[in-house]
Amino acid sequence: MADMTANRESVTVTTYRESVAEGIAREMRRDPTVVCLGEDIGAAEGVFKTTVGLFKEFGPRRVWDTPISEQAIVGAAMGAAMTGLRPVAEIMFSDFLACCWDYLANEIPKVRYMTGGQLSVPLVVRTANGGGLGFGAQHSQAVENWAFTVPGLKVVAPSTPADVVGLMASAIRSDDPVVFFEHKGLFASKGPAAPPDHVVPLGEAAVVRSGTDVTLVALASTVPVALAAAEALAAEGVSVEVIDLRCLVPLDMRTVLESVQRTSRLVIVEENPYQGGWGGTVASIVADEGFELLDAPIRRVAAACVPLPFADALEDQVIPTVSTVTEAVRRLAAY
Amino acid sequence: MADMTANRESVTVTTYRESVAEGIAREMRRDPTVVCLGEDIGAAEGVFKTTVGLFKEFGPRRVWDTPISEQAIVGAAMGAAMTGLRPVAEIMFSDFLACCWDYLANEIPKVRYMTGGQLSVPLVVRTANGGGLGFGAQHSQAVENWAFTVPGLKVVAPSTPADVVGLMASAIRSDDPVVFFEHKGLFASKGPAAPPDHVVPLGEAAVVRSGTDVTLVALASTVPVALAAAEALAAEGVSVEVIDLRCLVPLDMRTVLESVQRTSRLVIVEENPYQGGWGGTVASIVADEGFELLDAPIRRVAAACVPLPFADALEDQVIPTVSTVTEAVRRLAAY
Amino acid sequence: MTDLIDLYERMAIIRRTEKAAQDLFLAGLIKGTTHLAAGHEAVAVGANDALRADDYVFATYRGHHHAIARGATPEECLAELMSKATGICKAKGGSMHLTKADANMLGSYAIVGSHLPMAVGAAWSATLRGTDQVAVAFFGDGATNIGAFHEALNLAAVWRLPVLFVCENNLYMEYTPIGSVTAVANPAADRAPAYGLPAEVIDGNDVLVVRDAVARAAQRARDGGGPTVLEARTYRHYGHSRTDPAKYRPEDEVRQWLERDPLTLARAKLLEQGVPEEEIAERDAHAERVVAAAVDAAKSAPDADPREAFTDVWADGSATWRT
Amino acid sequence: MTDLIDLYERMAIIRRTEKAAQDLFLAGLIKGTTHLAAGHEAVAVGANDALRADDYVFATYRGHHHAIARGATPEECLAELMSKATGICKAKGGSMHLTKADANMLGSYAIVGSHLPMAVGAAWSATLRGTDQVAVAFFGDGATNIGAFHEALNLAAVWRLPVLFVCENNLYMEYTPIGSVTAVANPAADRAPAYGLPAEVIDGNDVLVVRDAVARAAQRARDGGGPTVLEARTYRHYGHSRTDPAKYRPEDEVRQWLERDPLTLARAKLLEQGVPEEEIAERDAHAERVVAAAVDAAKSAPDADPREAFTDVWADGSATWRT
Ligand SMILES: Cc1ncc(C[n+]2csc(CCOP(=O)(O)OP(=O)(O)O)c2C)c(N)n1
Ligand SMILES: Cc1ncc(C[n+]2csc(CCOP(=O)(O)OP(=O)(O)O)c2C)c(N)n1
Ligand SMILES: [Mg+2]
Ligand SMILES: [Mg+2]
Repeated sequence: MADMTANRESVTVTTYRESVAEGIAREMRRDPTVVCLGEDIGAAEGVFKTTVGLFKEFGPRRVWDTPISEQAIVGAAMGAAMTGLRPVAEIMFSDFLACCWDYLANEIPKVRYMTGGQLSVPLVVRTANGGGLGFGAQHSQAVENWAFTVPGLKVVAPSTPADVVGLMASAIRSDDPVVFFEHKGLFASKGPAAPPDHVVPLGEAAVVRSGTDVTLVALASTVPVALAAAEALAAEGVSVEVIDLRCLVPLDMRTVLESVQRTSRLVIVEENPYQGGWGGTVASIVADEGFELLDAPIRRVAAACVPLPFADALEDQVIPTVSTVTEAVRRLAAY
Repeated sequence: MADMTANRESVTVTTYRESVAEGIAREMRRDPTVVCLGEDIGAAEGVFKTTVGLFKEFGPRRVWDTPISEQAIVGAAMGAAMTGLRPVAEIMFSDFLACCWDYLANEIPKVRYMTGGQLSVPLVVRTANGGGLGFGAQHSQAVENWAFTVPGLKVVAPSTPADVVGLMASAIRSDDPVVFFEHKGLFASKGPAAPPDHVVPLGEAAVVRSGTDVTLVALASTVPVALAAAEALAAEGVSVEVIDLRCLVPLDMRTVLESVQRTSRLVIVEENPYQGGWGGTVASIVADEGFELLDAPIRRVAAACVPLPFADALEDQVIPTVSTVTEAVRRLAAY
Repeated sequence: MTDLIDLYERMAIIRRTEKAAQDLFLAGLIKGTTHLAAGHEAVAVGANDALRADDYVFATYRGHHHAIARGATPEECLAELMSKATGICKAKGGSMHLTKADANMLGSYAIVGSHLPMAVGAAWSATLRGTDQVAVAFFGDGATNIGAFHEALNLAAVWRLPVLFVCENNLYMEYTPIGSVTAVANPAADRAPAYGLPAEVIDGNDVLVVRDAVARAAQRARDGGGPTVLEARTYRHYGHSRTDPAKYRPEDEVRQWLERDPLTLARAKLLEQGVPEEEIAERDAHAERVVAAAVDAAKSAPDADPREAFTDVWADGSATWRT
Repeated sequence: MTDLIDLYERMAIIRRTEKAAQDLFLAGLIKGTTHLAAGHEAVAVGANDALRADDYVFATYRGHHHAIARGATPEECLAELMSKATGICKAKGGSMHLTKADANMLGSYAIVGSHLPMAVGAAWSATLRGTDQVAVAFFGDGATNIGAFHEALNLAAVWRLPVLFVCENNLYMEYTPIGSVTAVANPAADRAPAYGLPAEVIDGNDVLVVRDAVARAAQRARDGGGPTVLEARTYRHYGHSRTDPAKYRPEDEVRQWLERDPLTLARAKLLEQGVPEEEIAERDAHAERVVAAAVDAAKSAPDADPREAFTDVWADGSATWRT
């Protein structure tokens, strides 16, 4: 009973990548109306191998390979969602959301509202998001903010394998449309596997490290960056609380504001360019509702406002790193 | 000489709508490489009558009617811009930018960068933006924020007839791509006509009313709303400074910060939904760089986070009005 | 199969609803915009009569006729246009988004072409659920030049889905003749071979012709024969939208098409069939009464409740996006 | 018109550049991804030989062959892939975006189909400027199912522009056989009639066949005859990208296509023409030397300057977005 080591070892470790397929598979097992569609997701098991095993287990009536037709993929998913299915559509790289943006911006999020509640669109659009892999300007963007500008979409961006499974469960079960951002840079990362029936509700941020001096708000790929920075700063005597937002919509501002109440200092870490980033919205809410809690300026560490360059050495200049985050927090703690 | 009345009368008054066509025509006259394309812009002179006279004056080799093919319109404009023309492409309603979003998000703003500076794309994409006319969820959005999330686009949104002409001149002459938002709700509004050779540089905000108590930052349709609120508040003894940003990129934060230095209080008025709005970015910069200037929370008066409803009575609930802005400023002034 | 006289009556009701909408718009009682379908009635009524109640219909911003053909009442449609609480979409949609989900009329979409992939998805869903429902997308000639058209037809063909693509070719995209912006003469039908699909150009003003063509295509779809493209030639009686006087259309063309008014054609056939004039007149009078009553009811209905602005974003009815 | 032996040499240089890229990738000297065009050389080299220096070329992420055919050196291409300061795009583009603007090779685009409308625009621009330049878009079979393809072909046809749509049909979109996701047998050529355009399916591995077909199409375009669709059947020798072993392709198919390697075909024709083996071998050796030197030069070139991350956003060279 007291053998902690044994207990610790019994926690299975898995990858973020495998958790995507696992999360989808669990829902496909429990609900026959869940179907998948996308480019090369079937026999080929996905270019990122995030649909491994699905075609084999569920066959061609549940897992559909499509042409290169992003509008047809998401548009068909919408039509299917209105008529009794729960489609999970893959858009291979999140940059390609631009090729079916009409569905994400104008159709899916609005149809319930503009029909006075007559129609529901319970679907998930999953997509590989973000940079850090040297894929260049058109295959590396963190585009959660495109979705964040559009009321009516739930926006999910997990940072750990277990959260991938737990949030996928909530996303697929949701009667609201969900855009599910899987981070390319995290696919190979490891963590404890999700327990059976693991469900993480949409809209609940996680305090992934407690601290008292500065609150660090992060999302997806910036969570491990923030945690590494926090670790480095702990050695310097700066106590950093790290919040993993997990979702942009619903946005869990309560957790952020409660943390700022404790720390009085806020740094937001975004992978996306500073201009138009979600951190602006978070900052503006804190600068309004949390103004009196603040003892220092709010800082945003975001990507430079440039397209993403190919070369690693250049990409590193653009996207926040552990050292830029550490430095920003250090300076703010000293304010 | 001292007859001010006569002077005042000699200022020609024109509409925002007419100024669009006037602004384009002036540039077409001075530069033969400026060409227009879009749906129903030629003989029909545009569904908003913003291209009146162009087809007649410049003929079918300069003003081109297109099929309903937003991708082809903007994509062709891009190809033409790379090869010696200065195309001015119309996307009829800004909501339809979603149908060619790949070009605005992934192609046009990135091609110079990703080719190491080999290619230039001097084009303007003009579009009728915004709500207030009862056009419903798919024809009423203020979508500047979509463009604002993408580095590499200049983003212009004028509020007066003279600015339309002056900013159009800069936009068309710019060697950088510009998205030019013409506000549907302002088309019928009137103001002094632009003088000859009127050019307003991109990225210079205008202080359109001076004040000492509160800074009100506005854009396009929210500028007259802000001015009306300022007028109402003046009667109550609250002195409001109103800044018309005119552009989101380049973003003139210097003017905003200088104003906040004087007033110590900031309210931002956006037509778009609160989530993901440009006001978040403005607020976050002020909450960082202008933190010590602030004597009160930063407030954003933005649209509710819902799709736009059809009925006027509902739309009025969603979009900021003079009374909601007045109330927000009044409360902040009393903070 | 419904008697022609009943189809006639339905068309007459749509026609009068459109006339009422125009009058109410000009009287300032309808805000925003309208895209009237007067002239297109035979497409909606003929097609609907060939479909089953459980089939799916998707329409455009010019969709009043499809909503009414599927069973929406003129009253709930006009109430919607007049921003009334009793509007079919609670006055949140307006003219461009009439929807009657409980009759499987799954919406009117105002981004040209956007609903074609949706119809493909509904057909896919029907197949996966093992029903033999079909899905129908109605769209304009102008929609054939947008990317979504291409993607939808290819996917539907590859997956051999039970979906009908019905083009209402009224010769114009807004103010521009479709021929001047389209590379082929029949914008929908001439594209069908690019997807290996069968196509037919039909008289969209003859309600029986439309019904027959749709019935055949629907049967083929139910039998697993895949999609069909139908191009129904028709003409709108009003301008493109609102107060457009449609001056860009040659007088001769307008005259010729008005002579082929779907109601006129149906009436002629009825007389041919020996239906007495009085019976037709009675149907016209009935349509008149229905729509007059609808106008009255819509006028006296309560205005939309401003609080409705903040409902129906999410499945739980709320609009809450943050804590 | 260039001698076949010279075309052969160009193809040989491309082939070896691709081989070098693969080796460098496997050695960890190239980051990100690559999409090699080995097997497609005849399309690029044949087409380029039929075009003028002032014509415009647009390519995809699988575009090394087009860059080199247009005059980019293997060295500047490999340097780009290796993140070197001497890279053709200053290491800001990478493999997917090779561009040689001063040779009117106006870029490689990584969003499938996106460059087709751009080529239409370049052709439109040529017409408006009164030149007789043509624009060519090269794209894959998979690109024929995306909306931009449809919009581009229709607009080009309606405006009768001097643009060539050249499909490199290598039978696969990534890992999926094109036939399983496309409604017609020849994904590009069978769609041309939907735009009233002429089309031809050609042997994309025979450099002379490609040259002839492109020459004819370019001449028609210059003469005001409008666009042409060419579908060049070819095959890629490597997997889709990076380390894809392309296991999804039947062995037999691979073998048959490797026998039809464009270099093998050209070599056979040269021998037929009486060109001595030694001369061909000398060309091979030359190609070998050029690419080996390119690899060496690229390897020893300075790394990309991190400060370059903040240039080339705006025309003034800066990245300044706010005051
Ligand atoms: C993507 C998109 N582009 C442009 C428009 C503006 N628009 C609305 S209706 C219309 C013409 C449509 O013509 P057609 O498809 O023939 O239908 P019709 O109106 O004739 O019934 C246009 C261009 C739109 N709603 N959506
Ligand atoms: C819009 C878009 N969707 C998907 C992709 C991912 N993708 C890259 S290449 C490719 C296959 C393209 O096949 P094809 O057009 O035949 O060209 P090939 O790679 O065979 O040369 C896909 C699906 C993309 N880059 N862009
Ligand atoms: Mg039409
Ligand atoms: Mg291919």
